[in-house]
Amino acid sequence: MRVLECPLRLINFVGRFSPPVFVQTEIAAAKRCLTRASLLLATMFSVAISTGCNAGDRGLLNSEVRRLDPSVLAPFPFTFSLDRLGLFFLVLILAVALPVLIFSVSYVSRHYTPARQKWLWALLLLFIASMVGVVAASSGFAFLVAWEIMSLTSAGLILLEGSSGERRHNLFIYLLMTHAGTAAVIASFLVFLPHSHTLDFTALRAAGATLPHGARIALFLLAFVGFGTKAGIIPLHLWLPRAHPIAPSPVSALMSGVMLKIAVYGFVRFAFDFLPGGPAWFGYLVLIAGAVSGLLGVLYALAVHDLKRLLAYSSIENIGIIYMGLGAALIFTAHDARTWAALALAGALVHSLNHALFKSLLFLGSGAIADSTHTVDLEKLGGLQRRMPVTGSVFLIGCCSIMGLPLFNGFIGEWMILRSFIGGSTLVNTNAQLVLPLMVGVLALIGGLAAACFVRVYGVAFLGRPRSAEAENAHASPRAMRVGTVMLASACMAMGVWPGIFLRPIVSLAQSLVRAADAPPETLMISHVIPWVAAAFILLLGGTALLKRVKRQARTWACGLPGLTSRMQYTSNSITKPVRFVFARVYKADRTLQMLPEDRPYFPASISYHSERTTSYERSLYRPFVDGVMAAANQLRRLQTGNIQVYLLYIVLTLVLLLLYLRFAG
Amino acid sequence: MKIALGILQMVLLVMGAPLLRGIVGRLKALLQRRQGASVWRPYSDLWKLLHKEDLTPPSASFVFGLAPLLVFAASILVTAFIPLLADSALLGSAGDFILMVYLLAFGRFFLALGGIDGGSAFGGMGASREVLVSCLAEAPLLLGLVAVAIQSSSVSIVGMAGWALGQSFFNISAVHLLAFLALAIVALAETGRMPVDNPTTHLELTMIHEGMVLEYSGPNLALIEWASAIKLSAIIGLLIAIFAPWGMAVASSPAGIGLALVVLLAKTFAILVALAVIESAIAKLRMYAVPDFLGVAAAISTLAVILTALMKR
Amino acid sequence: MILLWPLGIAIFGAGVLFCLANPKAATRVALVLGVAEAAVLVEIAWQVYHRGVLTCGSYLRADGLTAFFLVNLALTTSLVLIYASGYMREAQEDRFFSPRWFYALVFLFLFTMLGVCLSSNLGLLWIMMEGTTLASALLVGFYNTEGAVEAGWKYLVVCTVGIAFALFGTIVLYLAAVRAGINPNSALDWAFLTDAVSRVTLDPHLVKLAFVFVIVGYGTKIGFVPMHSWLPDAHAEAPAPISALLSAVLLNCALYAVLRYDAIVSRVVGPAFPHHLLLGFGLLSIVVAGLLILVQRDLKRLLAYSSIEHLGIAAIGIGLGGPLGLYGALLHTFNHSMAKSLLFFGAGNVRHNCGTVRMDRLGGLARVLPQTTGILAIGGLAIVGLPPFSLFISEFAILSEAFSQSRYLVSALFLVTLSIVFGGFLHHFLGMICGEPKHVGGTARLLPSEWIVGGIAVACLLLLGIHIPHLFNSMLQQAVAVAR
Amino acid sequence: MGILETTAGKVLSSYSVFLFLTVLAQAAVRRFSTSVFLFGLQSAIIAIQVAVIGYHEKLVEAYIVAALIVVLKVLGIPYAFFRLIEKLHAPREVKTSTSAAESVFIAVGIICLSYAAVRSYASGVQAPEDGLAASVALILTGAFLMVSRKRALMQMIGLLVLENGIFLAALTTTFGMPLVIEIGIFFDVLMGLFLMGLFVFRIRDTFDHMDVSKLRKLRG
Repeated sequence: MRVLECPLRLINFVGRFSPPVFVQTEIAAAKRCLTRASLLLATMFSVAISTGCNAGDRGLLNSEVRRLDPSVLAPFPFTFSLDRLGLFFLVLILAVALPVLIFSVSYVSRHYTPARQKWLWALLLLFIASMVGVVAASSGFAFLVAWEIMSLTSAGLILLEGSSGERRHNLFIYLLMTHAGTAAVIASFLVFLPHSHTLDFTALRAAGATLPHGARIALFLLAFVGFGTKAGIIPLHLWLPRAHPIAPSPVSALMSGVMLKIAVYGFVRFAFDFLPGGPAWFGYLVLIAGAVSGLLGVLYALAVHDLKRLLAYSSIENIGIIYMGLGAALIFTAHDARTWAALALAGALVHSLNHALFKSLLFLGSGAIADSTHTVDLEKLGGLQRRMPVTGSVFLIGCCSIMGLPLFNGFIGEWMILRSFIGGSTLVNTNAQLVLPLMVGVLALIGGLAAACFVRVYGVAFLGRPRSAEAENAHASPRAMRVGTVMLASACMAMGVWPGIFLRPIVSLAQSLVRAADAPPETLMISHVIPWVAAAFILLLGGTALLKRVKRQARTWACGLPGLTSRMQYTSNSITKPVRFVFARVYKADRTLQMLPEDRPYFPASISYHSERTTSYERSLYRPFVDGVMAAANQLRRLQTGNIQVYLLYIVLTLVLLLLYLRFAG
Repeated sequence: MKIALGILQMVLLVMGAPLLRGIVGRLKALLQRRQGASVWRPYSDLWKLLHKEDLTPPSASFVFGLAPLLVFAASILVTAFIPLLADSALLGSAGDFILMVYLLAFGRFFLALGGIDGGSAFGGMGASREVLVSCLAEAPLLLGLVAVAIQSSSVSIVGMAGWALGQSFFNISAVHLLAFLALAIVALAETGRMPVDNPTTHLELTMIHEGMVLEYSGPNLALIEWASAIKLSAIIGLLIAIFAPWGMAVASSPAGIGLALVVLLAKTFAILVALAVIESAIAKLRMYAVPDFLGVAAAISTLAVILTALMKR
Repeated sequence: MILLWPLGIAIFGAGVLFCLANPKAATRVALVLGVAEAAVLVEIAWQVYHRGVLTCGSYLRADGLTAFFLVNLALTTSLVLIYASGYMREAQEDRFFSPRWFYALVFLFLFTMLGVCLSSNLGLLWIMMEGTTLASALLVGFYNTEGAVEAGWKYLVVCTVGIAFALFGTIVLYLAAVRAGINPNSALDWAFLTDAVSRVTLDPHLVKLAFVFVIVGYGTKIGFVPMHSWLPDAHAEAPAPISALLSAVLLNCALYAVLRYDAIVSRVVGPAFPHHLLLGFGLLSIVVAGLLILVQRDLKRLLAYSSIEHLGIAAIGIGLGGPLGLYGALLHTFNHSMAKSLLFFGAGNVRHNCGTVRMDRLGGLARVLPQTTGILAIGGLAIVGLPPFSLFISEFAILSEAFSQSRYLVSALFLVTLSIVFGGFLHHFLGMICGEPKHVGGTARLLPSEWIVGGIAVACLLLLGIHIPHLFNSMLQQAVAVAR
Repeated sequence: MGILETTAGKVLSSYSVFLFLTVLAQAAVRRFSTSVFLFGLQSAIIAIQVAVIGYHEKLVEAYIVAALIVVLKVLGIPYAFFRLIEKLHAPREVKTSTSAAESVFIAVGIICLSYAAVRSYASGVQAPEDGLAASVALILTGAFLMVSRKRALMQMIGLLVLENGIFLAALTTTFGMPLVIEIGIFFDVLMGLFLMGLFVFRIRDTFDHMDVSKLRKLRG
């Protein structure tokens, strides 16, 4: 126990002052402050990891770790404290923030003017501080303040990248939808008020247990919509593929990797911590939403050839997988199968940690590509592996992880969620027994499509011949960028090969959240089998590599014809064309074919083909609402006619109406 | 003792793989009234290729060289999960069939990357078709295995085999029948056999597996060919283990193992005859008809899973 | 006796400034008098904080609620005078457009607003309210343009008709009081009335009728929706300091008058009736103003509609009535006056440098006017109620009150409107601030006066957003206690 | 002394009839000067009413107020209006948005409405019913005049009629408010009129027409 005491005290000390310390660092936001910030982050990260990992089994952290209570400052209770769930997500934030900061040391200095650099550093550190604030908040007010500042600073960072017309429109949609989501989150906090009278988490937790049924349903739906908007669940995802690509790469890495997880943190805090029991249909709602988001997210990722938009869509897919895990956990708690619930929830948490790692790795990789080839359009890349060896191999590790291949960290989360789905069959004569096993098929299909998507991404971007001049003379990325990405890649590999190191604390966290008595047996089993598989794999690789071979270079086979050009290679769209043909109904692309000149169709001077895929949500779900509001606004505008006689008539009419109201209803 | 048995089973599958291919080739030849090559021809091919030189295209990166090694290693690891002679396997544990399926995916992913790295159109074409087949095959494969797992209420392949061993041949459950059909269809797609892909062709329009390996030569090509042969034998072993394990040695005495070996060879030969007949009878499907073919497998496996829930009620 | 001082300074200032022809001298004298005025008002507030109630003769009275509004008045007026000193620097001598006229009318306007806050007699309160309309009518029509004259005329006529109905309401209340046996001389003294109504039973019908006329009358001055039509024209055409004064202080005084009546009426017929009316007008105001904000093309009209919306929020706070609701409402009036004056100063600067406030003709302000963009951005973030600023605190308080009374329709409408307004402001401000500059004007720096004013307003917004000082908090609690 | 009492009673009961006549006339009138004259007549009737009540209730302030009304509203304001018309060369006729017949019908409707309204409140108020009805009628007519008339000057007349109505209501129900308040209200009304006159001049200068309904530049 002794050995644990000193890191714990350090984490308390640092936990107590982390938000204000961040605030200080961001004010003096010159480059020299970065070393202090990353140093601080490094210490916090190592300490948090150490306490996180070996604190698991002894239940050390089940009590409130530390209460920072500057509520004398603000009019409403404004307290911070770090319990186990908070600590897990703090580890997640820091695990991603540290490499991103190191990556952006060279990325920022190469891409922005000094003035913007100062702003970018200030906002970046404030962005991280606000996320730490959200995770560490232990009163509704503190949570909401940190939540809004998180959205604001991320918008500020996007604005720093540039503010032309198209970007402004995307930023506008991002901020508007985030604000609407936050309104739902505020409402979900305040619905507690009649029962808990204060917004402190302990009071909320107590009130949550005794909430009347109606309030419980309203609360859950508000939390689902509020946090779903921020997490990017399908009907509410509109902002995600618009906002992430236009942010600077390190920022989009943080947004995609970590900010989405903060939304997951919020939802877990509400669904499992504040509202312990709930009807089964809560779980089905979350499960279906997750499945739909997963499927459509990856299908849209297949259709896009801008790398950063593609990664944004694949974030929606992974959030869908996480929500499927959470849905299964909710169903199990509803049927009181607590052990399976612990497994599903642990799977979801593991997958969110892994997704944070490999998604930020991929975004940093795309940042490195953008840095050296000034474009992220897959059609223009190719052959980058030979020109950017480190970034290439790191990107390969990222792609393997996101597809959930066994020796990489994506597999662990998916395996646990699949295992919990199979466990669903033990809930005899409930419809969960039927639905959950079928979800195995959906998750497998999502995995397969993700594989299709990322074979194309890595194959087209890094292998084969360069498809454009920029790709031709791409150069290796500078040292700091490489270090950042290698750190993340090694983390992915380590967790993939040796899952035991981080599984135990997460499983015990999940147990404490769903109040399960004993830990699910399988998780420890998987963490024993995979190291053996990895060992066998390396052994086999070593053995076959020893084959003596004579190497010779020869021109690629082009059916005997000379001059194989790079245009003869498959492009990113053509590789996924068969898959998109199978799922054609999802895309509803509207194609326009134009032959010039019109009057002589058979002797066209030029043919232009353009296909535009607007997701149907925008047309069928958002457009009518927005048009309705604007129509109402224009109608109201006509009321302000400018004629004074009409204004006087308004006053007299109001008076008459009120008198009638007084006369008959008063 | 278990480890020794496990290793024996792996050696059997790995070394026996080219032989199976030889037998299928010979059977197809006989069905088509041809002489056909000798059964040991694949071994000599491998031996020849291992001594040829390795050609790498100029644009290739290290992935081109690494891919065959990874594919070969993945295939060998797949065999570690399959109980042949007794209901125990080297790495048999709970939930290992998910691991096995994803290892298969691992092999396919790197094969596709190797193909694209060649830098020619054929590699891309092979990769795009492989991607289509694999992403549609993965769901029915997992669903089929899950149906069997639920029915036999155990989550490891060894457990499933043990359960099936206990059942008598004649009251086999409907779930098992449907799962077998689904897995058979997926096995054809997975190993690249006739209706989905013609293993012996070099016609650009039709080849999937061949398209990806067009650029390889020498030891790399040998490893890839061997790996696909191992995949074929592993999947046949899996089908036998789950759906027809009778004859596996229950007590691990040498005599029992010997008898189990003989029964295994008989069952494998029967499956190879069936495979040869299918390959000679059916023509290759058009590329955009493959999704419907795999759709049938998906429908059957979903039905199997639904049945497990209904029958348990 | 001290209550006479502020009125004296104001009327004396108006007279002196009217005679000062030289603009420079007028500006300096105005500044000095403004500071003196502010000091006296703070002194009054300090004394009320300690002694509870101050009275002077039978017509002037100041209690906790008055003190809070006086502090708001003092702070905003000094901000406006400082800003006006910079704004009026190159005003040429014109029949109506000269610093002499400007400052004289401002001090007259100040005198009438002080009269409203300090008067203890409802009749005198009405006279002073009518005085505010008259004093500010000329100020609204200050520029001699077509729009200014039209806005001035509409402002004068609509407000006078509205106020006339308020007079009728006062008379009906007076009638009810006299009929219930209260001595006619003190029948209009609201202090006497508030505690007399518990002893004597007034006729509920008449009191309800009175409140209806009063809320329509003074509602016109507050700008509740059906009666709001004069407000956008007046604020858009008036010079920036005047629209800041109108928006930040005049609307609050009208709300103060309604608060006084609400206290009396809710003691007679119970709080349900007045609070339902206030809630109804509040909701109507935020919804209609929120929607109209989306389609505005002129920055100052946009800010005017935002004033209507924020006064609607304050009305909702009062309509909800709980301790937190009233606390939020009063805090909201203070925060709103700070944020709105900051935004109007920014708008004034934009009009001065770019010559227009039409948002579709403005673009790329970030490059052309970096400091003004700073002011507009901070003001914009504050006015839509985002956390680091104090409007978030007051809106959060009002929302908590709504939820703890489990009035879900009110809170749902409130939250939806907040989002719509956020979208409107975001769209307009992004259009103005980002993108390529449409004006080739040089990068004008802010005047020292504008720096001071901006600094004070931002400091208030941030300070109250993060931590409400104990003194301010207890003064607010005192005001809430009085208003309940 | 009986005659004085009877005449006071007679006046008290009959003045509202005269007021109704002025309301009808005001609605029907087409020339601006007659409209001003009618306003003067109304104020005179109210002044007499105040004087009679003063005599009836033995209130000294009533006489001061009556004198004030006579000086201001019967003589002062009409004289100011006539001077204003000459200086502004304003067109004499009254432009309205409702024809003469419609206006009269509306005026009759207003009178009936005011009686109905008063009856519903009569129970609470012991004041003579027709007095209160007259004041409500005057208020509604004032509002109607302002809404329907297009000229700025006519709107001022409408406002004055409205003020008269409110003042009459105060008078009939509570025999007048404290003197200071009465004088304050008078002063405000006067200042309001003065400012409106000022604005009429400025409208004349900038728009060189008096038609208020054309002032529609500020919209939306």
